[in-house]
Amino acid sequence: MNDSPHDVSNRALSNLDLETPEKPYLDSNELIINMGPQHPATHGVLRVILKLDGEKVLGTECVIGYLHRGVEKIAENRTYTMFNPYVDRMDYVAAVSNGLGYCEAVEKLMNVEAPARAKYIRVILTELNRIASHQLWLGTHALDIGAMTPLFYTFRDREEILKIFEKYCGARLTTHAFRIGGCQYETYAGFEKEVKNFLTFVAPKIDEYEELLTTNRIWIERTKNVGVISAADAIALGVTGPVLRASGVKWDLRKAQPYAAYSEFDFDIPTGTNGDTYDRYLVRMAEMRQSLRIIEQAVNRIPEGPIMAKVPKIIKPPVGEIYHSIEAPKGELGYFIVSDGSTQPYRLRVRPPSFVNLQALDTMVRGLLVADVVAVIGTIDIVLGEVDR
Amino acid sequence: MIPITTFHYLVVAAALFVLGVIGVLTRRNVVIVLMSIELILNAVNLNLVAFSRMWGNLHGQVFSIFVTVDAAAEAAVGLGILIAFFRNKETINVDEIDLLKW
Amino acid sequence: MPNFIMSYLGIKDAITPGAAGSQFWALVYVFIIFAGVSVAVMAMNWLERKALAHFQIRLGPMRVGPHGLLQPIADAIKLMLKEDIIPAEADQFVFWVAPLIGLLAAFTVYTVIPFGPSQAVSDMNIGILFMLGVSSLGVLGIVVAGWASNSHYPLIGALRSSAQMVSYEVAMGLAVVSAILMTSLNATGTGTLSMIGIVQAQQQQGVWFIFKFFPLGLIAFGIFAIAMIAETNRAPFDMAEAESELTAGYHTEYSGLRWSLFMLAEYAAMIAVSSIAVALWLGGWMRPFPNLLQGPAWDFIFSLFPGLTFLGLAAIAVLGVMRMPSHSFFKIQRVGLAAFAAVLGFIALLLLVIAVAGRSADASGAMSPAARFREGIDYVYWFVFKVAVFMYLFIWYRATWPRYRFDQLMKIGWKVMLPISLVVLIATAIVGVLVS
Amino acid sequence: MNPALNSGLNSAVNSGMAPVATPWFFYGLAGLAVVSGLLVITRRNAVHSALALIVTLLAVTGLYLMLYAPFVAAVQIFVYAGGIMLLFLFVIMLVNIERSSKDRQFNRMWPVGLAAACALLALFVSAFVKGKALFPDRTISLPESSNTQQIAGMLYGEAGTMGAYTFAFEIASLLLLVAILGAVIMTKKKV
Repeated sequence: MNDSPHDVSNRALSNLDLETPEKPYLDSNELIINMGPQHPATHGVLRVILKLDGEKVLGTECVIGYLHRGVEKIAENRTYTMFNPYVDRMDYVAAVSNGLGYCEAVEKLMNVEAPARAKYIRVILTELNRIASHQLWLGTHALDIGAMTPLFYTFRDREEILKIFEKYCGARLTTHAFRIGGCQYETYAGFEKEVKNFLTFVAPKIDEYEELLTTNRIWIERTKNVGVISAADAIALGVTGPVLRASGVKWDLRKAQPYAAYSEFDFDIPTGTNGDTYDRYLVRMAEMRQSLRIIEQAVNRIPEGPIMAKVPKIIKPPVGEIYHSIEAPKGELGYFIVSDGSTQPYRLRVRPPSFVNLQALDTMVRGLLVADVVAVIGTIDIVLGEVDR
Repeated sequence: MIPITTFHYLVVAAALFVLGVIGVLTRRNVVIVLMSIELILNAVNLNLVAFSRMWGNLHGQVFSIFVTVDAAAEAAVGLGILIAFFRNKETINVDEIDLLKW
Repeated sequence: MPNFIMSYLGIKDAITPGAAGSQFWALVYVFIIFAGVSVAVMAMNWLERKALAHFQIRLGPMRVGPHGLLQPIADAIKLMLKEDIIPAEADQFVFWVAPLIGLLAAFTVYTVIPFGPSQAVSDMNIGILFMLGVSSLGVLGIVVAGWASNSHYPLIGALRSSAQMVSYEVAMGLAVVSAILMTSLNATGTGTLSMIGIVQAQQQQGVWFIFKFFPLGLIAFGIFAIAMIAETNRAPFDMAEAESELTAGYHTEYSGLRWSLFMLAEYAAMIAVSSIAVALWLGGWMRPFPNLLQGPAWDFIFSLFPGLTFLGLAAIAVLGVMRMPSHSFFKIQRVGLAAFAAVLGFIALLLLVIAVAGRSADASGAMSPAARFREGIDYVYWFVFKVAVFMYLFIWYRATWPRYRFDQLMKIGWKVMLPISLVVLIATAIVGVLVS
Repeated sequence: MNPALNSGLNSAVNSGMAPVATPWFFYGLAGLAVVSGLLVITRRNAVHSALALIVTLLAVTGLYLMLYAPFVAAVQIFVYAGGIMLLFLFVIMLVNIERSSKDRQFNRMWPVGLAAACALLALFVSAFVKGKALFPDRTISLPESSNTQQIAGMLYGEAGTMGAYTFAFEIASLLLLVAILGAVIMTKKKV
């Protein structure tokens, strides 16, 4: 089979031991199969090389980079302001979060602080975006496991969020909502009312998703004890976000290192116990409800005042370096910026949650079946734009 | 047109039987040898059913059902042996199965 | 002239053309059924897309014809015109022949499906065995297709499919046997394997087998209803073509006409297994409550149902016409839908006329041709209606449930369904002995 | 075999019943069976052989139907074509046949085997030629409609009595059980 196009044995792949001579495939022999980059369940262009024994997964190897655009390198040749829209293109389903992290990082570097009103707007939009991201995750994850219908329900409701974004800043997906030092736009007339309407609209919808899935026997069988990762393993692998919290670690940067206005709100950190796919599902569903709580508080208490801090037209942060991270929907999104005092970053490094969480894939799927690989890829909630940058 | 008699069926059965015997005696591939055995058993079945019709009782048909049961058992065990063998020797050729141990 | 026609009609008065040795009528029936099934598959294709869309708060096909009514035709044309790609590494001949195996198996089954006591191609006395056996041949097409593609995903799909079929056939067969056992609980004490005989046994015993020995019949039916989803590779048991895992399973490498043959076979097989379920447990062609609501009056009321169904469909179409936007852009669609409604209404009218005409002959006692015709329509209508309910359920399952994992599927087959079906079989036998 | 059944059979000597199938059907089916039987033993690729064998089995099924043995025909489709052949295909897919189909197809002793088979054929021919009188040119049509019931009577017995083959039937089921166990144990990786 050496001349077959599926042969990958010429690649030096570390943990798969692909160098062993190919044997005819009986159950004692391994089957090497390429999942992706063109595959319906790899959420874009992830390529997973699976080493199978029958249908049992003996090992995986992720091949990434099909969507690499050199975002970090681009940052070195753009001014701080010019680079701001680029971060939206990383995790494009949670563009607002990306923008928040970047703006706050640069603000920290420049030692300015956004005004209170801007912070509240940021929180509202970011939490809305978290709900949108989780909704998209839920739809695609359920689709991967074979439930087609939730996808359309979640997309219907995500649409309302995107409408709010569109009204606020004119864009739906890659919003570029925030600026360094605050927000560019004041909220439009009726913003608060619409957000409140959305809150009352979406709360029963989340119940609706849960009705479809949470007690569904097949859903439980497909997700319980699938892709289990222990708290220790998760921490060792640097996993963050809902995946970590589902393993029972109560770690949320919104509480641990409050940024924006998060210290002023009252919300819980939902955690799981088993660290399996079902717990991750429950954690994310609970997170959507917590986000609603945060938004409600923020909308009710939103202060009046300016929305932009005093920031010079040409941003020239002092020499130094900064690491700032926020709790993006998928986990810890960190920006490490080295400034040499010029208008452009000397070096900018992103710590994308998807990329780090993807490391856990191998740990999670070893010994499971092919169908579980799909479920686990879905449950990690990766966005390839962010993995590859 | 001559009517079809028992004899006609016997000729067909004999032809299938001989084909099966040729397959068993000459082919190397175990799977095909097993399939040839199925051919032989089918030829026997055809004979039994034809005789059953000739004598007007059902003993032949009942017997052919027993033969079918036997064929199923034979296929299961034969293919089981084949898989076990293939796992150890990685060959499915009859003439390479010439050791009594592995 | 009418006598000439009647002489043909008379042949299949009480017996199927196949059993009567009437090759002409058998052929006519084969053509009718072949055309009917093909049309049913197309309708099913449209219905699945529309119903699934409405489950999922979408509209589904709306552009090709009013409410996408011509979509299946457009799809068929598209698929036929597509290039028929055979991968270079594939086994050409086997790749070519595989879809035909599945199609042949799916369509052969229809020779014994009893649409009525004489409305079947043939009345084999091994009907149900024949049906199960031939429908199990369909998996050969899938397996061979997966192998011939010479690619990993199809191969895994084929292996899954064959293992799945083998395991679910066991439970399915045992459930069927328990229904066959029930047929022997009549005066003569001999059961039957003939599909028509099984329905007639239900008629004689005055009960659909789903309600016989409650809950034994119901459990056996439930097992069959689950196994038949697995047999036809439908959600939530669509392991063999699990889209998110195996891209498209065994037909990953297929395209164009050959792929559409697989689809045709799949839908035809769905209708076929639903027919088995209807014939074995749901009283086949019998209308509801044939014993309780007896008499010419009830007969007449129930004979109006086919006409009323079409009338209802016509009304829905008319409603669609009225709800359509009045913009001139929709003019063609409006006219088309109105014409469709008119056709449906005409059919409804025809059926109602037949129902009324058939009734008038009832009084004399002898069956007039119109009465006979009306009766035939009733049989076919109720059979098709019950099958259609199953078809809708197939869509509903697909919209509602996630997909099982392969090992869970096998576990359910062997560890849950098989023991239950064995227990039901034994219990049915014991109860049957005790009763008789 | 109980006498009542026997007399019932003998009274049903074929007379006047229109043959459903013509001799052409027989020749067609027989030709199909033999030709695809030939393909079974000559094809290089085991999957092709298996497909040819399926055709043979279906053709033989047709012959059974012509012999008024519908139950045997159904068993043939159900067990052989649906079950055993699926098993064969399954195994062929598991063992990699890419290599074996490029190998030599016949063993070194093939002339001997062929000669033996030819001898067998000669034996058959001589038996048929000399003993043609043994096969009287008669066909007794069995009542097709009660075929299944009668086979059931012979296998299970009727009305409380043991059938002629009840014991053998139970033994056969035991044989199947042993075969299943044997196959499972042999194919298990670790016993």
